Amino acid sequence: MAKKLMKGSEAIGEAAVQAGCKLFYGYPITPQNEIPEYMSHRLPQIGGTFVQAESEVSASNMLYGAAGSGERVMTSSSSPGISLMTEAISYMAGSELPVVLVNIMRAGPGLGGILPSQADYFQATKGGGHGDYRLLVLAPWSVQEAADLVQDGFDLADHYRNPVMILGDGLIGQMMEPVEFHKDRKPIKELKEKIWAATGYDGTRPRAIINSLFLDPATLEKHNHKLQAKYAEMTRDEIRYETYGTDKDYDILIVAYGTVARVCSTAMEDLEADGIKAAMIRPISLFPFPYEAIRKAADKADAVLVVELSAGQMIEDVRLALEGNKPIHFHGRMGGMLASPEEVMEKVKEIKAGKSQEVSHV
Amino acid sequence: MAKKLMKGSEAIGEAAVQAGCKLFYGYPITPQNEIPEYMSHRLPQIGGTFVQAESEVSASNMLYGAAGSGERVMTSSSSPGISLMTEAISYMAGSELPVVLVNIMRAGPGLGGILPSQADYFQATKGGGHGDYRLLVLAPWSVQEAADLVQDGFDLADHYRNPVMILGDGLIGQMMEPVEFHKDRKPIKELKEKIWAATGYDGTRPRAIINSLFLDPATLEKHNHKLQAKYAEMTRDEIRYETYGTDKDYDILIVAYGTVARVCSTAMEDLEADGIKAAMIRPISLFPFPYEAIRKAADKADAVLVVELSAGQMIEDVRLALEGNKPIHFHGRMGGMLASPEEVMEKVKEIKAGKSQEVSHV
Amino acid sequence: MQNDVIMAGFGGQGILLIGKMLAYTGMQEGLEVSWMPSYGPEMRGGTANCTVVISDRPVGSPVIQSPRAVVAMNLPSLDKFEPMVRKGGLLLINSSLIDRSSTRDDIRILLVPANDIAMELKNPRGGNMVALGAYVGSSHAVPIDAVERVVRETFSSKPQVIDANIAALHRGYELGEQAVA
Amino acid sequence: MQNDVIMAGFGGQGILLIGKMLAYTGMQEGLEVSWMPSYGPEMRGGTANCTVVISDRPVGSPVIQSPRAVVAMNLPSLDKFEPMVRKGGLLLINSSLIDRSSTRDDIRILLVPANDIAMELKNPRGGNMVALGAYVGSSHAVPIDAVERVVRETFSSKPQVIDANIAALHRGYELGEQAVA
Amino acid sequence: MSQIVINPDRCKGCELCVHACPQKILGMGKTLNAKGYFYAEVEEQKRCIGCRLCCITCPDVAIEMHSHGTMYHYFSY
Amino acid sequence: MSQIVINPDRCKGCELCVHACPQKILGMGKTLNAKGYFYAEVEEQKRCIGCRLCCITCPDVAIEMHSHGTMYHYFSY
Amino acid sequence: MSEAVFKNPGSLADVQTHYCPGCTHGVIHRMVAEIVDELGVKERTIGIAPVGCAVLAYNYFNLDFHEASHGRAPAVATGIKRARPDLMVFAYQGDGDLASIGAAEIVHCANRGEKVTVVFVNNAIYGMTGGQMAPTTLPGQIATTCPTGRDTDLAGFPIRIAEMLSTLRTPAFIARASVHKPIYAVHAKQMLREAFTYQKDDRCFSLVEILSTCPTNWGIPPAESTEWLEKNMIPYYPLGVFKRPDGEDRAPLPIRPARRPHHAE
Amino acid sequence: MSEAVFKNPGSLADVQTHYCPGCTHGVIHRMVAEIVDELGVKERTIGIAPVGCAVLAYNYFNLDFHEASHGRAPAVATGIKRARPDLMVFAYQGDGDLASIGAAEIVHCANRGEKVTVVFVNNAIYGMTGGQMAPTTLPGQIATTCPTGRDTDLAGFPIRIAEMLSTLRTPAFIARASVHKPIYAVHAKQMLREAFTYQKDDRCFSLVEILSTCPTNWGIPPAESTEWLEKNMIPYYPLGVFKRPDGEDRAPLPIRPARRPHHAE
Ligand SMILES: Cc1ncc(C[n+]2csc(CCOP(=O)(O)OP(=O)(O)O)c2C)c(N)n1
Ligand SMILES: Cc1ncc(C[n+]2csc(CCOP(=O)(O)OP(=O)(O)O)c2C)c(N)n1
Ligand code: SF4
Ligand code: SF4
Ligand code: SF4
Ligand code: SF4
Ligand code: SF4
Ligand code: SF4
Ligand SMILES: [Mg+2]
Ligand SMILES: [Mg+2]
Repeated sequence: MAKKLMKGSEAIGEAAVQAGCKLFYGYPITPQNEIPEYMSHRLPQIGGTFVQAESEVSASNMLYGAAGSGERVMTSSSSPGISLMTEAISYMAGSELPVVLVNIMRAGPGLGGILPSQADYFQATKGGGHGDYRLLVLAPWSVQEAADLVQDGFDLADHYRNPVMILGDGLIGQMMEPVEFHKDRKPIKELKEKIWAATGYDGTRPRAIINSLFLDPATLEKHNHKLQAKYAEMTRDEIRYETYGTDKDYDILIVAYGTVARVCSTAMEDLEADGIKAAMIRPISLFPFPYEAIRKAADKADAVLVVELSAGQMIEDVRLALEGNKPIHFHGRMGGMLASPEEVMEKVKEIKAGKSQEVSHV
Repeated sequence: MAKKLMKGSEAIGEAAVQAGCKLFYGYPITPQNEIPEYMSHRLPQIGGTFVQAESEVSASNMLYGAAGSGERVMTSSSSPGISLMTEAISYMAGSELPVVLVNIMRAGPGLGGILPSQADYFQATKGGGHGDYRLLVLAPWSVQEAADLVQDGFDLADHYRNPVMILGDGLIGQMMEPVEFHKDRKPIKELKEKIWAATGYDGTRPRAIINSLFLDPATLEKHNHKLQAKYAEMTRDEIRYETYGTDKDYDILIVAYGTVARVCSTAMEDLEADGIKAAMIRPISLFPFPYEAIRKAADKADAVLVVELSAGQMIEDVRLALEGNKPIHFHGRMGGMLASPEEVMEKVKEIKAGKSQEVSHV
Repeated sequence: MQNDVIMAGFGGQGILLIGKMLAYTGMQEGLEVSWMPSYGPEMRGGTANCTVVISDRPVGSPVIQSPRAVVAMNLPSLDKFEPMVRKGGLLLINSSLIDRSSTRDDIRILLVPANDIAMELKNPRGGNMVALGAYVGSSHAVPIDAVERVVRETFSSKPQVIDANIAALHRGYELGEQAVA
Repeated sequence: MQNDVIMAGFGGQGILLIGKMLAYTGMQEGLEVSWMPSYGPEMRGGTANCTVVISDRPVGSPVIQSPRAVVAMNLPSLDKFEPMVRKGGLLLINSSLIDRSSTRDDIRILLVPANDIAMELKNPRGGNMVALGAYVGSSHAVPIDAVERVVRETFSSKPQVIDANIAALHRGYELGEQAVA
Repeated sequence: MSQIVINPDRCKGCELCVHACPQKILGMGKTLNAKGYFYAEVEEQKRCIGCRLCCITCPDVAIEMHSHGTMYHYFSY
Repeated sequence: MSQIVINPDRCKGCELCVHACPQKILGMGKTLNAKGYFYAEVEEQKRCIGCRLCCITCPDVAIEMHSHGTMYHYFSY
Repeated sequence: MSEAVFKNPGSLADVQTHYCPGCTHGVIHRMVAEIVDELGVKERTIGIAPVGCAVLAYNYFNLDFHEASHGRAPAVATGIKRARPDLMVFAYQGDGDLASIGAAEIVHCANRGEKVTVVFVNNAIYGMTGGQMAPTTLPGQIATTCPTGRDTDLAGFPIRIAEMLSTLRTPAFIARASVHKPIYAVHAKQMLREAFTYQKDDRCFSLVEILSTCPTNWGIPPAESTEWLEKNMIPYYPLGVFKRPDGEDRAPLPIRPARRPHHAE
Repeated sequence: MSEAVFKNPGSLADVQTHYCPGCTHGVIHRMVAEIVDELGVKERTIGIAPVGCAVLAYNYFNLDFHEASHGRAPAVATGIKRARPDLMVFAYQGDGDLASIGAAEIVHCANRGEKVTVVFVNNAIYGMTGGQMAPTTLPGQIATTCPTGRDTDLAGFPIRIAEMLSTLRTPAFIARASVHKPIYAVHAKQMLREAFTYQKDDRCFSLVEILSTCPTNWGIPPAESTEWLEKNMIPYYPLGVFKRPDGEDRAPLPIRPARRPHHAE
């Protein structure tokens, strides 16, 4: 298919449709209203169904039901709305249901603001809901990648029977860029028939029970071990990241994800012009996190700079990756303020000049 | 006052009353029903008010309102119920309101089971809700300590204008132990008048607006910086932990919190009888986390063992504390299964014998 | 010194109550105590149990995997807890409702026809008191007169049942003491 | 080579639309592009702006702090974005609605009476097209005939307005080119 | 002819059937079942009119009704 | 006697007052205010009957009514 | 030859439930299973278990089942039904689940007219969690969170779900029945049958509120509980059909605004 | 001497709002402020701002204010009122906020009989987020998430909050008014005054649903919007008082179960 100039939100919707998603349950919230709006006109065209739920609590439980029936389903929201979904997300993870959840992050806490942020990193990667569960979290940095990750997300969700979260920021939702959808896209995983789905018990297979309750603690522990084994498998097989300029020599390694990584890439070019050597690693899967890759990429560098639109959340994972081997610096913006290439350059120069304070160890 | 034999849940309720909490808004959930039940008969005795909310979503928003009027208020719940409160918790943190939240953790994910667990550590310490906020999290290991921490919690909440979470497990809620309330307890912090509370605008002070919305990103960033500065202050002043046997020599340092630390203390005694030297450090404040103290305590040890009723969540903070300096081992139970002293002993012996596998670095 | 016991039976047999009374007595005697009920899935199934720890030092784990004593008031409880009794420990079996003993030879076994004795004493609901007395008699975890005081206090609002319960308590105690002797 | 521009004005002046058309043209020409609207609090305040980046390499930051060009269609936009124009960059001022120029001497300033020209052309809503043309004329970010094709495509469902808009576009373009020359 | 069969292991001894029977021919037994309940018993089968009220009322589906030959139902259920 | 005062900077030009006035003495002006709106004006003050409907209808509290001496109100508000 | 004319229906699993002796949840389970059998829709029926005493319902029905988070069964039902309109979907909910935490979900499920069936078991108490006050607890009734009885000045009056939902304009079948005595149960079953039939015919949302006992948390033995229900609950919660889909004409009032709304640009 | 007989009420801040031209949120704000002034309760009134176009209401009232998370204003109001019964508490909510996500909170706040006042602004659309369908959107009305008009077969009929809440047994004052034209606004103000007065007299919960325009998202200029409201909304949402606290007698039906409920031990 030819390239189309699309808003990120619409590309996400279209990517879902292309991936065979026929059902969308959602509730409006800025800055991602264009996703439900797109789905409300697009899905009827392909015989699908859009339901505007009465709330995010309800939307996430609708998703829970629909996924249990084996269909490909998606919802999207932004930060406060995702908080309201955490209970159901924990249920879906516990019941091992494949769903795609999109969080177009805005600034918090509370009602906060509607501008871009990355302050839901912890919520997405460590579990906003209760209990030991993990989402597979993918963070795009462009509209095209958002579309691609949504499509991959459906395959991964089905393969692992696990919720997948697409974690974008307000920029991803609002900006327009060229997007291409590949007609003959093949699933990235071998997909099995969903014999576990609750579609009516006709005696030809065991009864399907979509459930996260196990009153017997030994059984529940076993179930948890099974989940953990699955997360370990993801950690082995699903790590995604990209590196920029790591083939050359460099003094500073930048770690950033999402659109702020693009800001950093602009800064890198300008730094190069100024004769400062920097490379970048961009985690794409936030869970599983590319610890190993970051550790390796940091080898050549004298120092590491983490850039986030938050008070510093991913930085904990970077610290876990590096375990004190390299000095780590941080540049963060909050409240919907964006980091600019100029700021990042400035920070890198400070690090080089020994004027930036290292992030304290403990 | 003389010692009373009390259920942990009731002691938590009584401690709140003693701390001047006159308002409780809550919704039933096992294993902490005795808290709202206790409050429903106790509060009317002192002219206070118990409201059974229609849900945890509503309870947390009632709390939001009541705290905004300057009163000392509390709610309690268990894991799934806390997930439903995450949006309001983020609002309360963003609006800088002092409230005490009790989570008597049960096993998850999803509906899970009702037996004890510590799998909400991430949710409590890294932020279950959206945005960059932190709760001050205190984890008791006995009924007496639960009562004490609740009382301290009210003072800390008022002092920092920040939500405080008491993070207990099912055992804390259900077991009975002797408790003593001190009649002339003094606040642990100097408490200022709550001039910020919304109690009616009579022109004698600026208008009180309880709010977390800041549409201008620069203003919201400033607000976030203020919050972060507060969290830094907590990190400086409010770290709590206890050590056991660290004055002597030891080979193994155990890190555990909550009732499972008692299991470990029993194991320690039995290990001593077997001639194996182990010490323990027990974080009481989970945010702020005693990184420095753990790093120091680990100095003497050959290896560190983290014990949790989860798949391993606090272990990330322990790894951040140690930054690869010591081998770390983990023993965890899930699903409501409890770790026994025998298991812990066994694990320690395995570590000594070089038979336990170290937790992988990245 | 630590004493710990799991008491188990049908809901309604007053198991949790005697556990609380035991813990309360320990506390009155200046000892460290904890009382932990089962609250798991078995609850609706009609069985109940609790673990009481009495110690002269702060109580470590309030949940005991290998208790020093088990009081089994019905068959399912015996089946469940018999294997857990610590070597050299005590297994008290309510022989009124359980018509088997234990085959373990590494523990002390005490058969107490608790309900029959209670019936005899015209205190049909007093089986739990007999069991409590028997446990105290054979463990000496707390002094029996301290238990007696707690019984009086516990039933102070129902004075008519006090004497019958104390009688049951003492009959149990005697059986317990004899068994140890 | 990268071109980037912030276009800003009242909501209703068609700012976001010309930004999209510019980006779309870039894409048609095989270039890398991004278009980023303001969606912040200012929206309800009645102003709108967007940032368009056109580049021969993948677009880095889609948000530009020091843009190479600014198109200011009303006074608040001029006030806001004037200081941000990169040294040596271009500031295009809609002099129909803004009765001041800029005092900066490190940038190129282009006064375009966009609404007046549109009125003249009997296309009262065509001020945005004039501005687009002027930007393209002075930046050569994309070829003007490519823009023309996009205009035709964009308005294909309202053929009656095509010619007027293309006329406006070209008048703008001429002004832009002259200014550069 | 109707025959009422009560499954002792299913019965929880709630006595609802005893109250429901218009013929008062059900009663509570004196033996405990495996779960520890005194269970219901048919005391006078021959007076049973096959109304099924006991079956309908039993929350534990412990009561079955069997018929010999065609039966007239007093009400549709 | 009533006098209607419209604050040009408050007015958003919605025209609701123009429609509300039973005397039809309000109209939209031809100048833009600071916010970029054409604002409402009183065209014929002397025909004003002081009914306050314009005041009541204005969503932006842009209209004040002043009175000289005692006024009779057509309806209580 | 003897033939079983009353026995465990095929859609009910042949296992003992965890319900307390005399708890009428069991009666309602059996009747729902009987209707699924009678309508011949067993192979395409999905049940939704609530959070409440019926949380284990998935063990008791011989059907595919789905869990819901507390109160959200109508949302889960919506999710399934919209995904698979060919399936029969019923949610089984208690009064705490449906009338308290799940109030928004039931109102909106009914209001959207989802073609699902809700079996609403009102026992005026939170059974599962040990007897707390429900929104349906009667004035003066004692519960663990209203130890001196529900005080209407503090907690308001019990909520009447059937009546409240019946005010919605969207066509629906809404009824209230009771199962405390067999003759009432017969009526309840008729209501349930009608409700499931509306779904089978793809007509409308249906809900049957069923008054039920909770001997354990009421603290009243089973047989007395049935009397208590009859004496106290039925006067406050009258039985009957409150709404049928044909009760309101369906003229769709086709109104459109003058133009398509435009976004701020 | 000239005297201002109509001007900005003291409880309203003297600032320009962010509302779109002709949006009747402004009229409702002013009337609420006038009533607070008239009742002389300014010094003890707390307003609660919703999440919706009125989210910034705290900037527009000269009163202490409290934010609520989306839909939960009635819970926030409950929290404040129970903590400080001496305060006057009102929640200001839109139709998405109150009737959609906040349905449970409003039903239970009303049902508990919280002595607070709710000003419910029904403009049949989600204004703040750019014109999505609300539960109150009329059949056939176009919105960004029902681009071909609300289809009652898929989304059901619009929810009538005043009618629904009026079925609750707990005493309350519930009314519906409109502000699209001044004469309706006069009536709306009377309703609001009555509502606030019930609270001032410590009598009952009160709610006034007020029909309001959203010219921007309806895509209809302000003056035409008022016509559209009158022609389309009022027939579906009739105006008037639906419930007064003395409309139902308050006999408290004192029922108690035979014994205190006991826990499973
Ligand atoms: C989010 C959440 N809140 C609370 C609970 C605890 N809880 C379990 S069941 C229940 C109420 C059950 O009452 P009801 O719905 O009336 O059902 P019943 O047991 O009476 O049949 C509650 C509050 C929970 N599991 N999840
Ligand atoms: C939890 C959550 N979900 C969604 C939103 C997004 N949101 C903001 S306002 C609004 C709806 C507003 O509509 P309404 O209540 O009718 O008020 P109006 O703007 O029409 O006055 C929504 C969905 C949010 N802020 N928080
Ligand atoms: S109704 Fe059923 S469970 Fe109850 S006593 Fe009769 S047979 Fe037993
Ligand atoms: S069928 Fe009728 S008459 Fe026969 S036992 Fe049952 S209830 Fe009694
Ligand atoms: S007071 Fe009445 S007559 Fe006078 S301008 Fe206003 S609306 Fe017109
Ligand atoms: S009603 Fe008010 S805002 Fe609208 S035109 Fe009149 S004065 Fe201006
Ligand atoms: S607690 Fe009540 S509702 Fe639950 S099973 Fe027992 S009697 Fe039934
Ligand atoms: S969007 Fe609608 S409701 Fe919101 S301010 Fe504008 S006109 Fe009013
Ligand atoms: Mg119930
Ligand atoms: Mg609205």
